[in-house]
This record gives sequence, C-alpha cells and structure tokens, in this order.
Amino acid sequence: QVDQDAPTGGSMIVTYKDDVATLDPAIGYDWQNWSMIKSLFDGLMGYEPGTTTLRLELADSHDISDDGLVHTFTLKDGIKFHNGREITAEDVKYSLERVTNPETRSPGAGFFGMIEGFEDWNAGEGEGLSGVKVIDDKTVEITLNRPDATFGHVMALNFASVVPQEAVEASGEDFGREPVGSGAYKLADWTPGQQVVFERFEDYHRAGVPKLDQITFEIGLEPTVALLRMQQGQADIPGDGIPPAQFLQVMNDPEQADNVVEGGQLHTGYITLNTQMEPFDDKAVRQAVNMAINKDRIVRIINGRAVPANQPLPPTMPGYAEDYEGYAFDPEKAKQMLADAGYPDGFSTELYVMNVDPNPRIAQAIQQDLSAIGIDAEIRNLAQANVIAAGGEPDQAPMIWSGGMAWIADFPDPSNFYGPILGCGGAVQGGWNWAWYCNEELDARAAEADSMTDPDQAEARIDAWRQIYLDVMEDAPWVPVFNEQRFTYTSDRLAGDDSLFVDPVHIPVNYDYVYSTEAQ
Amino acid sequence: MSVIDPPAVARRGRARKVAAVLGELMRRPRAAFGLIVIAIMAIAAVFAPWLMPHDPFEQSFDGLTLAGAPLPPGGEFPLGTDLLGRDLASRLILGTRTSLIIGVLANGIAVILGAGVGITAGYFGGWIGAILMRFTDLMMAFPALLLAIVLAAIFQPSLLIVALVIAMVNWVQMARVIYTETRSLAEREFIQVQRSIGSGTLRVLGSHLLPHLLSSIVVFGTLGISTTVLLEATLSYLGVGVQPPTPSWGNIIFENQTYFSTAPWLVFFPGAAIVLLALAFNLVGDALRDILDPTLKGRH
Amino acid sequence: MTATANTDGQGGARPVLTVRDLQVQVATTGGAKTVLDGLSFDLMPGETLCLAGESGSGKSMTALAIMGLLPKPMARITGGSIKLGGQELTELSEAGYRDVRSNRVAMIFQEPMTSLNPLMTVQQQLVEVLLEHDTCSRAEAPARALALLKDVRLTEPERRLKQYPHELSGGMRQRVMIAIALACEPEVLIADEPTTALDVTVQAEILDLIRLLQEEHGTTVLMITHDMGVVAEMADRVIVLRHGQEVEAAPVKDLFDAPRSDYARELLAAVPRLGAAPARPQRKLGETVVEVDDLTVRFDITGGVLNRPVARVHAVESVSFDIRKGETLALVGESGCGKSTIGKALLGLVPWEGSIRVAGRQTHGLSPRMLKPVRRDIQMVFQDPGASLDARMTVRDQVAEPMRVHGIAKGAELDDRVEYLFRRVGLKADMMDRYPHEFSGGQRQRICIARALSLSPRVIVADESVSALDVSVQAQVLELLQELQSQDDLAYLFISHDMAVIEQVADRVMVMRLGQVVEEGARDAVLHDARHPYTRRLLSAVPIPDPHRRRPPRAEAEPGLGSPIRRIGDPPTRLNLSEVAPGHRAAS
Amino acid sequence: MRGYIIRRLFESALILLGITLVTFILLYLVPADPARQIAGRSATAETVQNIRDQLGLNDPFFVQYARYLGNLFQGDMGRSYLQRAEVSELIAARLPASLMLMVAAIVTELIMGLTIGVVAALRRNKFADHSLMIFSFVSISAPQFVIGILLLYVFAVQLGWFPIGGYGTPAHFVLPAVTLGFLGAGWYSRMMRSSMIDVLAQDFVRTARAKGLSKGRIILRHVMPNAILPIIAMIGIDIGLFMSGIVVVESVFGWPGIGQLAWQAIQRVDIPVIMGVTMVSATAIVMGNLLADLVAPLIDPRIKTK
Ligand SMILES: Nc1ncnc2c1ncn2[C@@H]1O[C@H](COP(=O)(O)OP(=O)(O)OP(=O)(O)O)[C@@H](O)[C@H]1O
Ligand SMILES: Nc1ncnc2c1ncn2[C@@H]1O[C@H](COP(=O)(O)OP(=O)(O)OP(=O)(O)O)[C@@H](O)[C@H]1O
Ligand SMILES: [Mg+2]
Ligand SMILES: [Mg+2]
Ligand code: NI
Repeated sequence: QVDQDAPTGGSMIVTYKDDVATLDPAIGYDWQNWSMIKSLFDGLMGYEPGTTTLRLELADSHDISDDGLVHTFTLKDGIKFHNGREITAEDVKYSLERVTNPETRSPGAGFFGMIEGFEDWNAGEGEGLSGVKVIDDKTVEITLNRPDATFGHVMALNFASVVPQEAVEASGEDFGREPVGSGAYKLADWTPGQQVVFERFEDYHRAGVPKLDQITFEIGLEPTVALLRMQQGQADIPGDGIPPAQFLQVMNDPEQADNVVEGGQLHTGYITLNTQMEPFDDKAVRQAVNMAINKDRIVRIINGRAVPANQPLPPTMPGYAEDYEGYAFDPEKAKQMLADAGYPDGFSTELYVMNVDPNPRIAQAIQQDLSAIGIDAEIRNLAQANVIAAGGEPDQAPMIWSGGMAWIADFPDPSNFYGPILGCGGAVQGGWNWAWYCNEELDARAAEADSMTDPDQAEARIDAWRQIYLDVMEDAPWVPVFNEQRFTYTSDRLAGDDSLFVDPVHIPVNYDYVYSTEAQ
Repeated sequence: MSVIDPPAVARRGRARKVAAVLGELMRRPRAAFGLIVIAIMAIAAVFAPWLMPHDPFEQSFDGLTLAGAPLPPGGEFPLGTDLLGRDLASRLILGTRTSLIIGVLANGIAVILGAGVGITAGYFGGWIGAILMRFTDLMMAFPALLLAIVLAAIFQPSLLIVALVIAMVNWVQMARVIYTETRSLAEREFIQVQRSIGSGTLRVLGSHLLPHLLSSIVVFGTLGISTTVLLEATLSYLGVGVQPPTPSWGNIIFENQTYFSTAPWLVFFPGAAIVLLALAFNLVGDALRDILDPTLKGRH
Repeated sequence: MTATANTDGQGGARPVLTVRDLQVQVATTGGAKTVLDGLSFDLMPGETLCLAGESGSGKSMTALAIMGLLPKPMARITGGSIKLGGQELTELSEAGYRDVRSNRVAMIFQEPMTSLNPLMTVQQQLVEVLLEHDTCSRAEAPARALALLKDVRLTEPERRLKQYPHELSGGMRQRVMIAIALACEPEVLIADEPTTALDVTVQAEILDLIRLLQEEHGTTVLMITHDMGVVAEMADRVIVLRHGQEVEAAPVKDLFDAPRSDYARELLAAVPRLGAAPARPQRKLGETVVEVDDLTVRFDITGGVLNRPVARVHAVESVSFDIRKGETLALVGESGCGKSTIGKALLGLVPWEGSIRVAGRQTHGLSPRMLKPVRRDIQMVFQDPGASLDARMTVRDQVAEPMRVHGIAKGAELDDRVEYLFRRVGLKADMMDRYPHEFSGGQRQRICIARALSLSPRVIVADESVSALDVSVQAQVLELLQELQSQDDLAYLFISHDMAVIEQVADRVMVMRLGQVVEEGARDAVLHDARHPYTRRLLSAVPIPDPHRRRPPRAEAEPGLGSPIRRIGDPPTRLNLSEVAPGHRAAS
Repeated sequence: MRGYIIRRLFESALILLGITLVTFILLYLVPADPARQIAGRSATAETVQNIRDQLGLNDPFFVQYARYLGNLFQGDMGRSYLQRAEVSELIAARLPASLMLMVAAIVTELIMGLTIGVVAALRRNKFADHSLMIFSFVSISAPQFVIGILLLYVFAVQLGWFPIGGYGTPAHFVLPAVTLGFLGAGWYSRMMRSSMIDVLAQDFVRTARAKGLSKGRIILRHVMPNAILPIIAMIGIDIGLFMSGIVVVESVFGWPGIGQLAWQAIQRVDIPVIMGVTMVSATAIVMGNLLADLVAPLIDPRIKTK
C-alpha cells in the first residue's frame, strides 16, 4: 500500500479553525491534535499506514504469554528522541506511569485499566504501575490483571506514546507546548493562534519516512476561508474538511471533485433513548422510535456525506453485521407499536442536541419524523458541555442526538464501541452512557470476548462482539442514524495512495506517508 | 410644504395631539411608508397562520434537490426553501412574531430602562449619578453570554427569558449616551428656569429633558431593533431563546449564514426583513422627531 | 454729535448699501407670513442709520437678510434687492457671501448667550475670524485678539482669552461678540441691539468705540436699537418700522423735533428721560419679604492639567439688603458684577453662603421639595430670554407650566389665565401655540415675564427684563409691573442698566461693583445725590434721548480696575458702607 | 481632577472585583462539569472525583473564590484546564493582536461613521442621506460573518489586494478592521447625523457663518466638536460591541486574538481561561468608559468633573 519509492522532500500546508490545544500525548484527545501527536510521538505499537492493521512501532518484538497476561516488548536498536537521547525500557515504564498518574489528569488513563497495579496507582497510592517491569535496557514486561485482546490497540494509542522523562520534567505542565517525542516529525515552531510547524526528524527509526520535509498548520481559519485558500493554491489540505455549505459546490465541479478522496470512518451518529426515563423504559417504545426515523432523508439533508446506519458499529469496523437488516423505516408500524405500548396519542419528550451545524438541522428532521408517529419532541439546543452534562444525569435528557460529540473509535476494535457508551460502567452519573443502558448479561459476554487473546480465537471474538451488538439492537437503547463518510480534499501538490488520505486512525491524512509532487 | 392644520394643534388634549401627530406622520410619504411597513408586519405576526403559503414546519420532500440542496426562490416556494426543505416564505412570516416581540418589546424595554437610568444619573449627578453610572459600567462589562448559558441550562428556554436578557444587555449603551447628553443639557438655562419654577423632578425630566434627548433615543431605539433581533439569534444558539423549529428572522440568518454563497436567499430575505423593520421604525422615528422638534419644522 | 457732515446722507457720495423693496416671508403653521414688506433705504459711507421700532417689527429680519443669514428654510427673501457697492447680495452663492461677511459687512447678534460656540475659548473664536480673512499672520493673531478685547474694555483681557463663553457674564459675552465683529474692520457694521445687555458705562464706551471706528475707518453702521437715547446719540438718520413696514424715515434731529407719523410721536412720548420721572407713589410699605444677609457666592475656576481649582470668582461678596412688600429695589452695576448671581441665589440656583429669608423662611440648605413653596413666592425673569425658554415646547405650555406645577389652575381656567397673561404683556393670543424660535427677542422677553407672573408671586427678580423691549412696549410692561405692585403689593428686585428705567420704577437703588455694594439708598438720593465715584460715572454715561443735547463728558475710568477673579486664599477686601445721609449709605 | 481619576480608578477596581464575583458565580452555576471535560470519555467516576479534588472543585464556593482572588492578586490567573498552559501566557500571546485590531477597527469605524454621518446630515433628506441611511441599517443588520467572507472574496480572492486572512503585515489589518468597522460605522453614522442636525440649528453656527468662515471650517471646527459630544460616550460601548464581534471576525480572518480563545473556553467550560478573558475584556470596557468620561470634560468645558 505504501509507495516506498515515493520521493522525499517538499512541504504542505494544513489549515485548521481551532487552535491546537496541546501536543502532550497524555493530554491531547481531540481529533485535531490526535494525528499531529501521532506524527510527533511513537509508542510501542502502531498501524500499517492507511489500514487498521496493527504493527510494531518502537517495539522490535511483542511476545504474549499463553494465559495472555504477560506481554513482553523489546525495543528496536538505536531509536532516539528528538533531543538525541536513545530510548530505553525505562522510558516506556516512565511514560505509562505518567499517563496513569492521577496528577497528570490524563483523559486516557482509563484505557490502561487492564494493567496490573493500575487501580492503586491511579488512586494515588503506591510507587508506580506494579505491572510494568523493566527487564533490561531494551526489554519491558507488562503484566495484565485480565487477558485483554485490545491491549495491542491500547499500546498503539497516543496515550501510550513514549516520552523522555528529562524533557517532561524540564517543561512541567508546559510539555504540551514543547513536545519531545520520537515521531517522524519534530516541532519546529508554534506561534499560538497562527501556526504550528513540523519538521522532518532526521533520526527517525524508519528509513525514508517521513516523506515531507515540513508541515505547516495554519491555525484560525474558518473552513469557508480555508476553502478559498485551497482554491487559490495557498493550502494543501483543509483540516476541518470541506465546509458543508460548499460541499455540493466542490463536488459538482469536476476539477475539484477530482481531488476529493472519499472513505469510511469509524464513526456512528445515533440517538440515545434514556432507558431509565419514561416512556423510554419501555422497549417497545424504543423500537417504535427506531422505526420512525427516516435515515435516508437525514443523509440527504447532509448532502449524502454519510451512509444510513442500522447498528452501533460502522461498516469499516471488524464485527459489522453485513446482513443485519435493523429496524426498517415504517412509521405506520411504529405508530401501531406505540399504541400497543399504551401511547396511542404519542407523548411529549425532549431531544437534546449540540448547537453546531448540521446537528440542529438533523435534530429537526428527527423531530419531524417523531411527530409523524405522535411523539412531540421539544428540541434543546445547547453548547456541547451542557449536552454532555445533561446526558450524564440519570433523569435529565430523554433523547440526545449524539452528533458532534458522537463516538469516533479510539482504536479499530469492536470493543471500543461498547464499554463507556453501552456498558453498565458508563451508566453512572457523569458517564457517557447517555442511554443509561445496562445489560449485565451483555457486559459479561463483552468481558468474555475481550479475554479471547489468542490469535486463533480472533475470528470467534469478532463473532462474539457482532452478536453482542445485535443483541443491543434488540433492546434498542439507541437509534443508529448514520455513519459519516470522510471526504478529504487535497491540492494537486500532494500525492500518495488514496488510503493515506482517509487513513482510519489519522485524520485528515497520514502526515508521515503522503508526499509532495514537487519533491525530488 | 405641508402644514399641520392650526385648529388641530390649537386644541390641546393628549388624544387630539396624538391624532394630530399621526395625521402629520401619514402626510409625510416616508413616514407613512414606515407606518405601513410596521402595520403589515404586525398583521403578519397576528394573522400568520392564515397568511403562510405552506406549513412552516413541514420538511417537504420536494423542498430539497436529490443532492440535498435547498431550492431557490420561484415556483411552488416563492422565496425558496431552507436547508431542511421548508418553505422560507412561511417561516419568515411566522418568524415575524418572535422578531417583533424582540425588536419592539425587548428593545423597547431596553430603551426605556436605558433612557431612565441615563437621565436620572445625568440630571442628579452626585453620588446617585456615580452609583448608577458605575452600575452601568458593570453591566457593560458583564459577561452576558455566560449568563445566557446559565439561564438556558436552568430554565426552560422561552421568549420571555430572551427578552429579559436582551433588555438587560442593551439598556446600557442607551444609558451611557443619554447620560452624557443629559449632563450637558442640565447646565442649560432653561432647565435652571424649571428649578426656579419649582417643577418636580419628574416634570423636568419628562417634559423638558426628554424632548431634547428624543433624537438620540430615536437613533438608539431604531438601531437597537437590528441588534436585538440578531442578538436573539445568538441567544437561541446558546439555548436561551426560541428553539428550533420555531423560526425567527435572526435564527434563520444565523443557521444559514455559511450558506450565503450557495443559497443566498436564505440570508438575504430574513436580512432584508430586519433592515426593513429597523428602517421603518427609523423613518417614523425621524419624522416624529421632526414633528416634535419645532426648530426643524418646514424642512423635509 | 460726531459726523454731522454726513447727516444729509443723500449727497453726492454713492451709497455703500442699497436696499430696495425688500420683502421677507416666514413659514408659519398658518401659512406664509410677510414680516418685512417693501423696505427700502440707502446706507451712505460713514453714516449711522438706526432702525427703530416696536419689538417684532422685523428689525432683526432686515439685518439677517442683509447678512444672508435668514433662518433657512423658514424665512426667505421673496422680493427686492440688496446691493453692497455695486454687488447684488440676494443673488450671491453661499461661497460668494463668505467674502462679504465679516470682511465687508459684520454683525453683532441680539442674544449673546447662544451666539458663541461653547466649546471654543474666546481667543480661538477671535483668532479664527482674523485668520480667515487674512487680517494678520498666525503669529500676530493672539496679540490682535488681546488688543480687540482691550478695545471692547473687557476686564482682565488676558484671562478672558483663555475662558469659555459659559464662564462669562452676559455683558462680557456681548463684548466678545463685538470684538469678533470689529475684528476685520468691516465697511458696514450691523449691530442688532448691541448694548442691550450692557451697563450704561460700558454702553457708553461701546458706543464711543463704534463712533471711533467710524471716524477712523469710515465704517458705516446700521444700528438696530429700541433705546431712543442711543438713537439720539448715535444716529444720523432713523427709520421707524412697524409691522414690517417703514413708518417714517428722517434725519435724527428732524424725527426728534417733529415726528411726522403718529406712531413715531407715540414712541418718542414713551421714552423715559432720566430726571424726568415722577415721584414714586407714596405707599405704605408692608413687612419685609426678602431679607438677605451677608450673601456670598463664589465659583471655582479649574485649570492646569489636573483641572484643579486655581482661582475663584468672587461673584458676590457679603451683600446684605432687604425688600419690603410693595417695594422695588433696583440693582445696577457694571456687567459681571454679580447682579444675576444674586438673583439666582435668591432662587437657590447657585450654591451660596450667608442667609436668605423669603417671606420669613430661611432658604439655606433646603431641599428642592422644601423650596417649592418658597418658589411660589419668588420668581425670576431671566436675563437671556432665548436661553431660558425650552425650544421644544410651545410658549403657551411654558407659561402655563408654573401653574400646573403648583396646581393653581386647570383646564379652561388655566387656558383663560394664560391668555390673560399673554394679553397683559402685550402679546396676541394667536401666538400662544408657537415655539420660542418663532418670536423676536423682545417678544420672548415678554413671554418670560408672563411666565414669572403666572404664579402671582410676592417677589419677582426681574433681570434686565425690559432691556430688549422697544420704548412703547417697555412702557406698557413697566406699567403692568407697577400695576401689579399696587394691586398685590408685589416686591421687585429690578436688575437693569437703564438708569432712566430705574428712575421710573425703583423705590431704592443699590449700586454694585465687583460683587460688592458700593452705594445704596432711596432712589432720589442715589440718582440725584450720588456719593460714590462709580455711581457718578454710571450716571454720566446715560445717553440722553435728545439729539441736540450732548451727553456731558464722561468721568474717566479710574485706573487699576479690579477683577472678581482672584487667586485662592486672596479674598477681596470688603468695603465698608457708611451712612452719608439717613437711609443713604456709600462706600468711602 | 487627579482626585477624580484616583477615585474612578478605585471604582473601576471595585467593578472588576464585582465582575470576577459575578462570573465566578455564573461559572459555578453552569451545569457542566469541567472535571469531566478533562477526564475524557474513558474515565471512571473515581477519576473524575479525583480530578475535582485536585482542582479544588469540591470546595465550597467561597473557598474557591477566595483562592482564585488570592492567586489573582499575586498575578496568577491559573492554568487552563484543557490546554494546561498558564492563562496569563495564553492571553498575553493573543492580546496584542486583539488590541491592535481593536484600535484599527475603531479608527476605521470612526472614519467611516463620522464621514457618513456628516455627509448625511448636510444632505439631509436628499438622495445621499437616504442611501447612506439604508447603508447604515444594512451594515448594522448584516451578519459579520457574511460581510467578512464577502470582503475576502472580493478584495482578496478576486482583486488580490489583500491576503486571504492571516496576521502580520499592515495589509492583513485592512479587511478585518473594515469588517468590524461596519457595525460601528452604522452606529456612529446615525448618531453623528442626528447630533449634527441638532447642532446645525444652533445660534453659534449662524455666528460662525456671519464670520465668513468657510463651510469646511464651520463644519470641522464648530459643528463637529459640538456634535461629537454624545458620541464620546460610545468609546466604552464600542469596546463592548467589539468584544462580541471579535469572535466571528477573528475566526473568519484567522486572527490570533483572544476571541478564539474565549469561544473555545466557553464551549468547554475551561474556567480559568473564561475568567481570564472576562477579566481582560471587562478591564478594556471599564477603561474605555473611564477614558470617555475623562475625555468628555476636555472637549466640553461645561461638564465639570466633581
Ligand atoms: N420662524 C418664525 N415663524 C413665525 N414667525 C416668526 C419666525 N421668526 C420670526 N418671526 C416673526 O417675525 C417678526 C419679526 O421678527 P424680528 O426678529 O425681525 O423682530 P425684531 O424687530 O428684531 O424684534 P425685537 O426688537 O424684539 O428683536 C416677529 O413678529 C416674529 O414673531
Ligand atoms: N457658572 C459660573 N462659573 C464661573 N463663573 C461664573 C459662573 N456664573 C457666573 N460667573 C461669574 O460670576 C460673575 C458675576 O456674573 P453675573 O452673571 O452675576 O454678572 P451680572 O452682574 O449679571 O453681569 P451682566 O450684567 O453682564 O449680566 C462674572 O464674573 C461671571 O464670569
Ligand atoms: Mg430682534
Ligand atoms: Mg446678568
Ligand atoms: Ni411640505
């Protein structure tokens, strides 16, 4: 997939509206800095460019004990931080302990719950993660408290990036502004609110990578303006994508449409139905709602930039049930079901939505569909933080349209769509399980699936997950509405395999592997 | 030259005076135009259900192209459709309600409050003035958007709350301008005369200061219409105001402003409605000021 | 008389200014109204032509028409021609007029209060006109400005240059206006009641000044005045106007000797002559209604970067007097000596120290609410009628307002009373629904009087209340005041600079200078047996309404004229009044 | 006057203190938990509690407020919850850009607004007046986003006179300043027109004409200074309006100012940043008002500052 002979050199300009919050891998957790951090830092594990296939990154080897509990990593030789120091096993241990240290307040700490000693350490007790042992300079041994098939993916998360202790300590809280990692690029300049510049890291551990000499992120540009810049040849990638308002315009212009790469995304947009609030505590009502939503029309409203969904998992995720039909759009039947459930005249409820286009529009489409079966949903159009707060209360938001805050997978594994958003663990005050759906049996099956760590069991594990999600749909705590598609618009100056431009883990593109046609 | 007929003025009595002023307004073409526009909008607001060509909430299937683009004006939808395929004309007519309430009522409260505070502070000066003006400064620096967010989360969003928030935010500007003008008017001799007559404060403020402040009040009052109608949209966006799908001119603009290059009618028509409303009030206000300012009589 | 050679006027010389069949109309609510009808006259080089006539007869309109300053678009010239030299002015564009104004024809306006820009210092307003017409270089301008202020005898001219109009008394402002008008040494000077607000000494000085200018530069003067004394003293020829039409035009002596028209005869008969006033009717004086003891008013002058008080105006220093029921106390004194300020203090309009009792009530420290009943008893007619009327209210409402405030009358009764008051001051009832700007200066003054009378107070402070009235109306108003006095035992504090008028109305006279009383006593004692040199000077400056009699030479101003503005902590020395005769006291 | 300034500064400090309290209360009432924003989606309830403890969010309101004030007096505005950077640094990095834009915008709107106002007043009820009036209302009613993009499209893309957004050279200032200026220009022009009309009718203007002064001088030296009096009061107001317009304009033009910072912070309940930005903008507004009150007596000698 990756053109190893692609020339190196050249540069590109990526535009963004929002300022980069931080480049600290333990802190950064929005889709904008996620990929940037990926290019500045490396962890033990990574992905094949353009795919969801795990590969070794800084690690030279990864051995798993038979019971799946002990993972032994050896580091590659001669790998260096941007500051020139060689990376050792100690750095791996330090990095994992840093991200799980409560003082760090990392939003990713919870991912490492399977590592032995996490509970104590994360509660502020003990001396580090007891499960992480440094065997020698190059070897680190990580012991888990339960077998976990997702562990490889977890070690590929940004949060598991290896950071140099001395640089972290020198910068303190400002490490996010002065990041030092071992990624393909190093930070060259950061002018707040204006630009961030990455430069090729000459000592990168993969030869011939990255392709570009320099990436400039121009900050603070409204997407509409970014598009103007693109059209004037002053930018190579609008980082925020093609603005919805200009989408059709771009796509209807063959010359521009030519430069747009379309791909899937590990994303699902859904409506949560609070299963603990009347009347959504009645499964029949939830199913009726599922049948009432005209997903095709919603997709049309957003100019076809998504595909209708019928289950939680997106089509590109392993475990997606191809032949599952879901709840077909059938308002008549929905109405009947409501009547059978004791709501012949429907009922009134509220639909919470984040106030950024196109979400209020989608909410209005949903509202119209609901009113067709007699449900009168009042829209509560609020700022993101307020919607999240309302969802975290057991009795506040009967329905939430998840768009804008919706789930994009952290890593390409079906389990990632379960725990916080559908499992009992998330159905707590302040949790992300806004449907307040808690099915203990499914939780148990999920734990079981994740303990199938043997590569031979991979197939069976995926099947198990597939069934879990189908069973979830039976209970209908959500109305999956659509899976967003990605449309990456690039300039003529950039080249590379299409998959690099819709890389599932790098948004908007895989910075390390795309190359410049102007390079030689 | 148009002239107020003398007998009508010669008889005093409030009602007659108002009638005379109204008659004079109607005699001025521009003011009459303004009055008519206001009347039409008021009628549109009251009789909206009978005037709308379509259901303003119906996301009509043929209101969007297959690719999901809204339809331009013409044909079945006289002013085109919005991004959900709803009839823009109907939504504008229904939106008149919210916008009139905000632009006239909320803005009116703000004007009255602002003028009141400004006059009081400017006329009395001293510590009353200082306290009022510092309070005004405080309100001006007040993080109103934050307040809006809190209110949105605590209360059910409603037009009343928006109106209150807007009145709270907008009176400040008025107060400051009126304050400075009052300060310099209060030094004038004809105001001293009032004191020497023993006129009560209310009389001095109402009968003598106010007419001299009228032009500023007209300016602020009419410009305030635009700003409040637009502010309502911001507040709706933050969840305080009317919630979708209820239309208001402001939120139609706000929702669609990024589409103005691809679907300009979505911004143009509601924008034109706001300008028209503000302009209408301004025409009437200007004429009123002319009529009430005798030194300008005969000019128009 | 200075320029008798020119009296015949129609001699061989060509007129500087020719007015022919001038007609001016104003737009009123009732349609166009002609305020000037077919006026024609010639102004010969160096002569002084006086326009006299009753208030509202169109005198100011004539002046404004010549200046091209008729208030547009209310008033406009509807016929006739105005020629300056050979140039037709009525056809001039605004830009063309610029060279004429100030440079060739300058004008002094009737109401000084509002005629100066409140935001510019006196110096700026003077220098501006000098530079505009290239009268002098930028560097010389301040010195010229200073010289001009000295020419118009402004006290402390250096300081005045830096002051703003609101810091000056009415007379001072008028002098500044005159300085501005004289700045470019125009060919024609139009003076609309130039000395109305001035005390007699200054009036005499200004008149002398105008004459001097006339002699030196051959300036032609068109003077508008209602004061027959001034007419007699200044005019070569006189035109008497009535209702916008010429009633009589004659050389001044002919007019005074043998007026041909009835109206002119009437007018001359009404002229008060100093020393000719009848004795005041002997009335039993009632109890004291106003008691002023040790009244002191001071204003701080702030300056410097930090705007701290740098000096203090000692506007009134320790003045004591009382007025009894039915008595008229006249207050005379040079402009800026604090006369108006005393009046304002009586009404509680300026902060003051000392003691004031009105009808037995001490007013010091009273709140506005507590002052309200006091203010029913005492009313003031302000000096500048233009500034003291609200431009946005009909005059009917303004006259009715005090009665509404005090709840004296309502409805039809109120209407009747207002109408009655209007008639009493000589205004027609059909004018009641007009706004102040639609009246002439004298008419406004009468409106103010009507307003003050509306409450039937016990005391009226009349601040230059008849100064802008032509003699016939003045006589009417004075009669009215006297009538009210004899009917209701009204007491007056009568502020005026016109000695002849004072002689007519006053029971007692108080002469002020620099905030202090210099002489005080019964009318005849002060006017006929003046003890203080200042009083004598005042009296000698009174113009005599008889063109054949020359005013006796004026007593020279004493050197080192003081100023009410003093550094902080340096109060003026207080004068001691000593009794020179029973009831007659004077400073030594 | 010095006493007056000192007193006003003291009052301003009190106002700012009041603003901190109000803002703090509001933020306390906002039903969104910053700890959860920090903790992320994968966090457990204990982690969230832990974070609340660390940030002191569990303390009683007044303890939190007192702590904030205490730090503020030592010049410490805290660190951003989400960016982890010092709030003072975040603001310092952006404030100059915003302030410069503000000055540029105010100059622009004054030039535009006053000119329009004067022309409209002089051409009162003529064609020019009516078209300028419509212009004013359109400029007030048009969303700044739309104006900004239109200007960019015409002057940057089509004509190529200015860069397409960004910051640095004087050329970068023009379009954002004009966009922001539009709103103010509408206000100023209406106010100026109205007060010009009042002043033109006054006696001293007649005096000025009688002096034979040129029309230009009469307007500039006599009418405008008097007409501008009520407009001085707008300085403070203007800064307030500016602060609300800045978010949109900065994002359209990629201007590295505090508007962006503020907006993101509000969206994500980043309390220290919200507090910091509020303080900065409140200070600007309060100072603007103070300035207006100090300038007024300099221009109008009749107003006394006692
Ligand atoms: N705008 C106006 N509308 C109606 N009448 C007006 C207007 N302006 C002036 N007049 C009338 O025009 C007449 C002439 O006024 P003018 O000012 O020339 O009088 P005047 O002779 O100067 O009187 P005075 O000595 O009192 O100043 C007056 O009767 C006045 O009432
Ligand atoms: N508000 C004020 N601030 C400062 N000085 C003032 C103020 N009002 C009056 N003065 C000064 O007080 C003094 C007395 O003024 P006042 O108006 O009483 O004089 P006047 O005797 O009435 O003079 P005129 O005959 O010219 O009207 C003058 O020197 C004047 O400049
Ligand atoms: Mg006159
Ligand atoms: Mg006086
Ligand atoms: Ni007409």
